[in-house]
Amino acid sequence: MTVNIRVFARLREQMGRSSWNESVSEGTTASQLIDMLVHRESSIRPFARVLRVAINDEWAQGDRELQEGDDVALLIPVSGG
Amino acid sequence: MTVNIRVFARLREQMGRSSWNESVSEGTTASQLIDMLVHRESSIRPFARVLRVAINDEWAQGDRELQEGDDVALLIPVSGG
Amino acid sequence: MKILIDIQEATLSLDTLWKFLAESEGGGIAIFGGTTRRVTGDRVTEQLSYEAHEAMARKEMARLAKLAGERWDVLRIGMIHRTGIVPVSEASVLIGVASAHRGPAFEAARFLIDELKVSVPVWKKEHFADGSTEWQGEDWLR
Amino acid sequence: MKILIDIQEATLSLDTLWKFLAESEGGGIAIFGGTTRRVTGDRVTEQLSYEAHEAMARKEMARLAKLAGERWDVLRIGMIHRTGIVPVSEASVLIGVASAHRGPAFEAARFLIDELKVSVPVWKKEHFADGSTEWQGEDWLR
Repeated sequence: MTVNIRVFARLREQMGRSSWNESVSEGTTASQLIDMLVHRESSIRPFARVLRVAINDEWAQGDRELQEGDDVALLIPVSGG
Repeated sequence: MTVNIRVFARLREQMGRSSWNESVSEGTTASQLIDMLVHRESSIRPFARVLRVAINDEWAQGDRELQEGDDVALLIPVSGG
Repeated sequence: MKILIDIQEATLSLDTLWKFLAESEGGGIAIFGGTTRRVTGDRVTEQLSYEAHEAMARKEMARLAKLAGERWDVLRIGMIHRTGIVPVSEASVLIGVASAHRGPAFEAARFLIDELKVSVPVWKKEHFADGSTEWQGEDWLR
Repeated sequence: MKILIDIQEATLSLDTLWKFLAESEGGGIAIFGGTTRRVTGDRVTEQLSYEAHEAMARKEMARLAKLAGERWDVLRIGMIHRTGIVPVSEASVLIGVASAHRGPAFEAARFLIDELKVSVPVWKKEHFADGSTEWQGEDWLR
């Protein structure tokens, strides 16, 4: 199945893109997706320790199973305000 | 010597005036002035317990000795804001 | 630290206060506005009116602002109190504090409105919808 | 309780926020504005820029406002965050709370800005006077 990944701010600059589709197998969790991406994309490795995930515009836990069409935001600690 | 007395808000309405001159003898304190006024003016008797004094635009203690020309404000608890 | 103090009959300008505070080029601004409340308990208010010992109120607000400036690391403090009629939802008082960081701004603003209500010589009169009026803050009379 | 949430590139209007809050006809309004600070330590800032996960930021701000409404007795809450360039002394965020009394207004406003800085997906980039730029809040990288 396919999910859409989005990145912002420093992560977006670091990766050189802001969103893309990713094919994942049924039952993949948010944590497994992060591990896969960190393994593949060297540009986000410095952020591995602090990456969090939001699914469909809400914070999500690592054990959350992804669904077809999910909008998955890969987020580093926020600094707004 | 002479001091000027001023009252505000409810006290002003109660007394029917906002300022007047008062002759006091040398060495009179703020407390003595209040006692004298409370004794003489029945309209302010209900407020006797809570009356405070400001002299020349600053809060003053009861033992403060009045000076010729002092501006003495007779104040009930404030309720602004 | 810079201080802006005023007592005025005109509508309070939030914009003027904000501009004064923002000129500090700090990181945070906390503002408190005391506004005329429509309903208190089961009574409906039409408007409030305020009377001040003006010269003393200015002096006392300046004293409080200086005190806050000694206790907190703040850049600018503004305190403006309105006198005369203040209709429902309009501000009778505006307190503003600019600081490099939000903590001191919040704390100083809270301190200033708390202290203002204790020591600044201003009195409030309720004008109720039923036509009656009542000076406020007179729990001490009961 | 009524809630006003927005993310916008335009200058934040304190006046619009105030009007929304004052319509509650309560007794107190607390507002916090986060503004672009000129000097931090020994570095001089020219401007900040903000980037947001917009849809999520709106949802997250609304969640925080509801949470504050459950914890404090407040009438209205407004939260507006700006994105894009924010020059020195202008506001990147405005938080406002209207309540019958000042205590809950102050406490909820403080809660909301504290929580916003932890959970609302917005990121800040410093643009220094020397031409360099730096994403903020990255202590975790060191």
